[in-house]
Amino acid sequence: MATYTERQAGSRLADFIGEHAQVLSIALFFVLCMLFFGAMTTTFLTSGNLLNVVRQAAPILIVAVAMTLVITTAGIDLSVGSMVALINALAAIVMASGLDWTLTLPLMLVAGALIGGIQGWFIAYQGIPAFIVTLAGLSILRGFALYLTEGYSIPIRDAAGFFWLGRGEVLGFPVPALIAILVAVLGFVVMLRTQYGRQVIAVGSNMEAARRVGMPAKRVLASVYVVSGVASAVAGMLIAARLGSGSSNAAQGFELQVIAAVVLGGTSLMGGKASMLGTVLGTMTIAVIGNGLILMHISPFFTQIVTGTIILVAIWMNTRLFDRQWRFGRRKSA
Amino acid sequence: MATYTERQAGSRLADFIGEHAQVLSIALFFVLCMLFFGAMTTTFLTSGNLLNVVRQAAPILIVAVAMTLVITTAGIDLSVGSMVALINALAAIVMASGLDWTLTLPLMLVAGALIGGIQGWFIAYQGIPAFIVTLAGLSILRGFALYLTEGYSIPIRDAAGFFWLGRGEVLGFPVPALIAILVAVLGFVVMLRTQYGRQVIAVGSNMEAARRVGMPAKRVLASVYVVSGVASAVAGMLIAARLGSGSSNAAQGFELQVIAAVVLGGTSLMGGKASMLGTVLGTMTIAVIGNGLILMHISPFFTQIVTGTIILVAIWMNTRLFDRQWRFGRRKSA
Amino acid sequence: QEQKTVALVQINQQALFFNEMNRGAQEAADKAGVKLVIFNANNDSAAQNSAIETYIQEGVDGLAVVAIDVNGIMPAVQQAADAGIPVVAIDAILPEGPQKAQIGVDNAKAGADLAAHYNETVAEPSKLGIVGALNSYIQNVRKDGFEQALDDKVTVVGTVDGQNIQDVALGAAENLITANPDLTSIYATGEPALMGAIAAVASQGKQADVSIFGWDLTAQAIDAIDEGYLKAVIQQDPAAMGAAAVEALVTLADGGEVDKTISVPVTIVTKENVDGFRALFK
Amino acid sequence: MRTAPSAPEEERGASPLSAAPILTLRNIHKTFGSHQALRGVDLDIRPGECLGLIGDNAAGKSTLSKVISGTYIPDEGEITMAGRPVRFATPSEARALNIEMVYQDLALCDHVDVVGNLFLGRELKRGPFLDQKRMLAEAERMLAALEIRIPRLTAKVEKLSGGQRQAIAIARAASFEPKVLLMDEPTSALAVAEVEAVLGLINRVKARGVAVVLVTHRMQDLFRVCDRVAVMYEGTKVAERAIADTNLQELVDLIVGKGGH
Amino acid sequence: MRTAPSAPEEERGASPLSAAPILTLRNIHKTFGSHQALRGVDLDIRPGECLGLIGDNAAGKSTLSKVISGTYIPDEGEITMAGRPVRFATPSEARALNIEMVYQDLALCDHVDVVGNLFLGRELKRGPFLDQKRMLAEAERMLAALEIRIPRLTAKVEKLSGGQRQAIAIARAASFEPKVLLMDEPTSALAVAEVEAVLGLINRVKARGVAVVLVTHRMQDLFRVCDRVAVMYEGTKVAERAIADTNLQELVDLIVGKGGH
Ligand SMILES: Nc1ncnc2c1ncn2[C@@H]1O[C@H](COP(=O)(O)OP(=O)(O)OP(=O)(O)O)[C@@H](O)[C@H]1O
Ligand SMILES: Nc1ncnc2c1ncn2[C@@H]1O[C@H](COP(=O)(O)OP(=O)(O)OP(=O)(O)O)[C@@H](O)[C@H]1O
Ligand SMILES: [Mg+2]
Ligand SMILES: [Mg+2]
Repeated sequence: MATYTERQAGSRLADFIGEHAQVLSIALFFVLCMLFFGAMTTTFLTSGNLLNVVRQAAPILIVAVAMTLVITTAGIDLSVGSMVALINALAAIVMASGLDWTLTLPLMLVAGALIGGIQGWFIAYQGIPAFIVTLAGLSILRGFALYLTEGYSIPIRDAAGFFWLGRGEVLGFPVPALIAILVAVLGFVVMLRTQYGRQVIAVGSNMEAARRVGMPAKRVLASVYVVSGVASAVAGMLIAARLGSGSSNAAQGFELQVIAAVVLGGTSLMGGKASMLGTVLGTMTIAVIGNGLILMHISPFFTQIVTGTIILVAIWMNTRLFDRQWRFGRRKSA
Repeated sequence: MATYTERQAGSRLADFIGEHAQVLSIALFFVLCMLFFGAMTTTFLTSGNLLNVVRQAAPILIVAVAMTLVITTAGIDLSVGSMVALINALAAIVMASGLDWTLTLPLMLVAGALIGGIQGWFIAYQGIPAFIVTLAGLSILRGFALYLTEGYSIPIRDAAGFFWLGRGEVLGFPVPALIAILVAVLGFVVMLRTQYGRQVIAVGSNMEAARRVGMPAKRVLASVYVVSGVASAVAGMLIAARLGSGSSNAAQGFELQVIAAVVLGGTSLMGGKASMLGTVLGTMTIAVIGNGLILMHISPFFTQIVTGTIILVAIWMNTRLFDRQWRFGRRKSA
Repeated sequence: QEQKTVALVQINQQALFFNEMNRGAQEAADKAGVKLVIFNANNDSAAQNSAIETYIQEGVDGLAVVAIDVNGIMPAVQQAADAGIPVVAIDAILPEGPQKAQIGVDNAKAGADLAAHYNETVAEPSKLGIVGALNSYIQNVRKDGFEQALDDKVTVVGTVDGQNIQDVALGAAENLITANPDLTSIYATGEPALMGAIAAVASQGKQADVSIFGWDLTAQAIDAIDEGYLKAVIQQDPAAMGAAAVEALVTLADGGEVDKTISVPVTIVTKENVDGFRALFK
Repeated sequence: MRTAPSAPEEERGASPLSAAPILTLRNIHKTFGSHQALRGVDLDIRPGECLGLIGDNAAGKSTLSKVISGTYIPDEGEITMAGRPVRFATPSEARALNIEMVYQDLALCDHVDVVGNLFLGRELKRGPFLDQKRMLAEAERMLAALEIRIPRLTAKVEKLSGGQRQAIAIARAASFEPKVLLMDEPTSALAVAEVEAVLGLINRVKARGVAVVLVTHRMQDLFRVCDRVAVMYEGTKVAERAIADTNLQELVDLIVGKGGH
Repeated sequence: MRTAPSAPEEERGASPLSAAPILTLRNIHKTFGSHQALRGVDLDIRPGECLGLIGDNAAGKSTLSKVISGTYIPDEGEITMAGRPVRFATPSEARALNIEMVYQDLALCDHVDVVGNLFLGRELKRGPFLDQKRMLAEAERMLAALEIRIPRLTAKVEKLSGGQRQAIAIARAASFEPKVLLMDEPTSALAVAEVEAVLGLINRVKARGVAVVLVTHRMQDLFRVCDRVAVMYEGTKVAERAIADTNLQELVDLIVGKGGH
């Protein structure tokens, strides 16, 4: 009876799969989507089309990377779409009034940081729920954009360098996609390898514990909204550069797309759990679905239905197929 | 040194204020808004205008009561706006095809319950985050509404009883407002006085604890989405009755208004903390602001900005003025 | 020989106007024996550009666009032109560019025409409120065109934003009416705004005091004309626009030429001529 | 503390008649991901008897008790209750068979008041409504037995001290006529007098024929209330002793695997 | 358990020289809403000494320790550190002065792994990046002293057993050269061997001149490590005893207010 044996060490594979279930699942789903659309249409897998997809996904991806930080702190930023629209309009107005684009660019980034900072201040230092602050932001920022443009779209002229940001190519690869990849890599490194990333996770996991161990919890919390403000500014300018105009109508429903991409990637809305790689895959999945459905000539009455259903199925797969207690390796010792 | 004295019992006033801080604060804000608009415009406090406000607020209030349950379980229902549009369109189509309104009414309620139930099933039994399920629902349901109406707005004719629901009056009081008040009272009683309300709070506070004490936690979780489905159906029909038509573009952005109202009333997005009275006051505050700004002839380009700002200020007041550790009554015993 | 494909990039499908346009385009496509694909951008301007880029990759034979952002669409139009795909614009007027034709209504002018009708029919001094959709470029043009052509016995008391959503427009219109008890008329710049205005006047029992002018017929609008408080509605012919666009694209794809501007006339529908439109909304 | 005398028989409550087990567990396995929390555990639980469950940290004591209370579903193994095989898919099924548990993490709803937590899942009703007056009165009675001071029973439990919270969890499990009462370190946060009260409570319910399983690290308590002790080590049960046949030192040695068996 | 012998002096670590207090608290008040958690407490904490803080549940022990660690800001009262008045607005200010605390609720980040929790707020860096290799190595060293078995240091702490989690919180507070070490019921979830290890740890840090405050309900432990004991009752300090001058029974009586003082 009294035989003292130690537990066997767990299978590394099981641990690995258990910890990366969400990313594996969305990766699988992404590959399935690619194969499906590749098989159904001849255009989908052409390099022209694929480059198109990454160019189109770039603004979403950039904001999604920042949103991953925000959601990791158990927050949310509903104002990103309005912020994109405001910066988009503002950039066009500023350039129309004669400021050079090289100056406009940093100015807009500062504006984004500032607006994000104000929202972050309310959330972190005044303790108002992020949902509400950014919901108010959604309304206020779009309102400002509307007010500035009076509903008209403002053309951007004679700014070849600026347009290059939205439409140019480097060795055949679209510039916005390059910027997005850069941002994603940066996000990945920051989240996994730096103290700041660790602080963001700690604040999202247990704000009070983070405070007690001496982390600048409120500062960290506020900072993620600055990051998302800056990211929205970048996205807003990329869209302006791509469309060659600024309009208060830009990026309608953008916030929901971004959040869907992040959650699809496995970042938890409850905070503390982030997956940058998942965010990238989630964003690309949504972009691929949008593109694929157009190529398949689905009736536009159905696209909303189909898109919603596919996202639901993807998440469902996430939860059902992988996120359970798999048992691997050795059978019972009997 | 060793004097054993008991702590004095705390002041009841302090306990009361501490526990109802949020409701008191939003009540105060509501009164301030009323006084302000009353002073600034002559029309605002006329009975005609006030009845107008309650009539307009009725659909939001009905859904907000249900949303209070949903948010109390730490969930969210983003699909209510699309659901309102779908039911709105469906009701018109069904009536246009000849079904009597007395049959249409229960049919729509069942449809709402069913759709809510499907979403609830995904959330409770499949463990998919409510945000994602209802975000997919938002897209899918609006898609169905579009598909069914093909963009036409479908007139409702010859259904005097149905129109009475949206436009009628009882002793000079609008019928939709009466329905909304009824729903709010019901919500209040259910939440505070019944076992179901207790279960909703428990599930939102600690789902695992609720499960362990033998509550049907998943069933309760799913049920709140059924409730919000039914409430959306009621709201959808009230809107159809008011407009005399059904259209897929009804209730855009409705979900955000509803959620803002609920959170403004003090229900916590983290779950476990509900305030029905707060929800009613929050809804009315938002309705009053919308009405008052128009009466004050604020430029429409400003309304979004002003509305957002006011909501932010209201919540800020909520958090700063009341939600802190007030000390009342006796000074220290020195 | 392979069947030709033409694409129509649409704004949204929540208004009858766009769906009628789609229907007209589809009928014309069927008649011409070409395949028509339609993209619904759901009010997202960037999505329109993405769709055009995708269609370019696919190599469609012609593109028709109803632009959300008239300036923003131009890079995509340019790209299509560079790829040798003919583009025609419907409704929203694009700036100078490589598009082959502009099809539709001059919204500013039609707004002005309605204002002229207003000036004529409403003799005594009047107080006018506007129910608009500030997020719609086209409706802003209609609003400005109308306002500028009003004569000075009309006082514009204010504009409210219906956000292109019926129930929002209804609430806004109701508030407009209560805010201005002496309001005599309402101008609604689009279909949801008009629906909201009609329901608001009905629910406030103001049929006798307030008369409505607006855009886009619906069944309710015809009822309101019959009841007398809806005075005049600009009825466009979106189906004809869609059809004209497809026909132009087919001509262009076959190497033909089309006019730079193809205008589709509007009708101001009043009690006198409403009978001709009843059949549309049965 | 080196040698504590085993308390005299009468203080431990009724002496156990070697009754038939009310619950038997055979070959229970539970694996989390790659971690084998339980690796084949057999256990008998008898009515009117208190079984001590001890073991090093992470030995699997909590996991085993949660298997019994239906919180975890075992991967393998059989549970029989009064001779009939049972399988709990949810804790409510176990609770329906009068198996109650005090969880190590307490399982309280922070936003619900003290009364509400005591009656969680078993609310008293009058017609369709909650009978809050009666619940309040009963709650006072339930807590009185535990000598705990809670000034306001309508306060949310969120803000209570660690010991107060634990007392609420104990009162909840003990008050509804359990047949099997599982207590996972119920006294860890309690002060001396309160611990005494809980031990007294255990002896009282034992006398009523309840089967008690007590998980604890406080060795001296075992000798006050337990009749048998089972020792766990790395997911297995390595020893079982009648309390009369053992002493503190032997138990301590058994826990760390120094006992020469 | 009725009478435990007070352990011999040398086992308790270095005997306290009546050094000047490193921390003094005077007339500390703290009220939550309408509830007076602390009603004027004076306390001296001396380097190289272990002060036991005992009292009934809800007496205010945790609240008092949190005041010292900067987690709560007192409503009234003064704190001086090494003679200079201090006022902690946040825990980080206290931590900067080398005041460390083991919280009763542990204050761990569930989603962060064991290593990450040990270095929370004090991450080791190499250039701009986290030095995960060095942290892992250090973490093993930190935990070794506590005799706790944690199979995988890169596992999230969420799923660990109660005792494992507590050990992590202790290791975190003790490892960074504290001058004042506050421990709020650090051994409540630990098994026998681990408790011994913690007591050993306390004696070691005391010998290095650290001031230790130990909140506990395990009376017998007091006699193993403490030099003085302060007794709290309903938000006040009612007694203070040198450990040599008291015994277990007196302390128990003091806690519940039966001591005839
Ligand atoms: N839900 C879970 N997921 C993964 N691992 C778990 C889970 N619950 C427990 N474990 C692991 O199973 C082992 C046994 O844990 P358990 O909580 O049963 O220990 P215990 O004997 O109660 O310890 P303690 O005395 O510290 O409370 C531990 O190694 C723990 O990490
Ligand atoms: N954040 C808070 N808000 C309101 N009341 C609180 C708060 N923290 C503690 N209290 C109250 O203050 C009193 C003292 O609590 P404290 O946690 O200090 O007790 P304790 O002596 O540590 O008890 P235990 O031994 O049970 O841990 C309790 O009555 C508790 O309800
Ligand atoms: Mg345990
Ligand atoms: Mg405590």
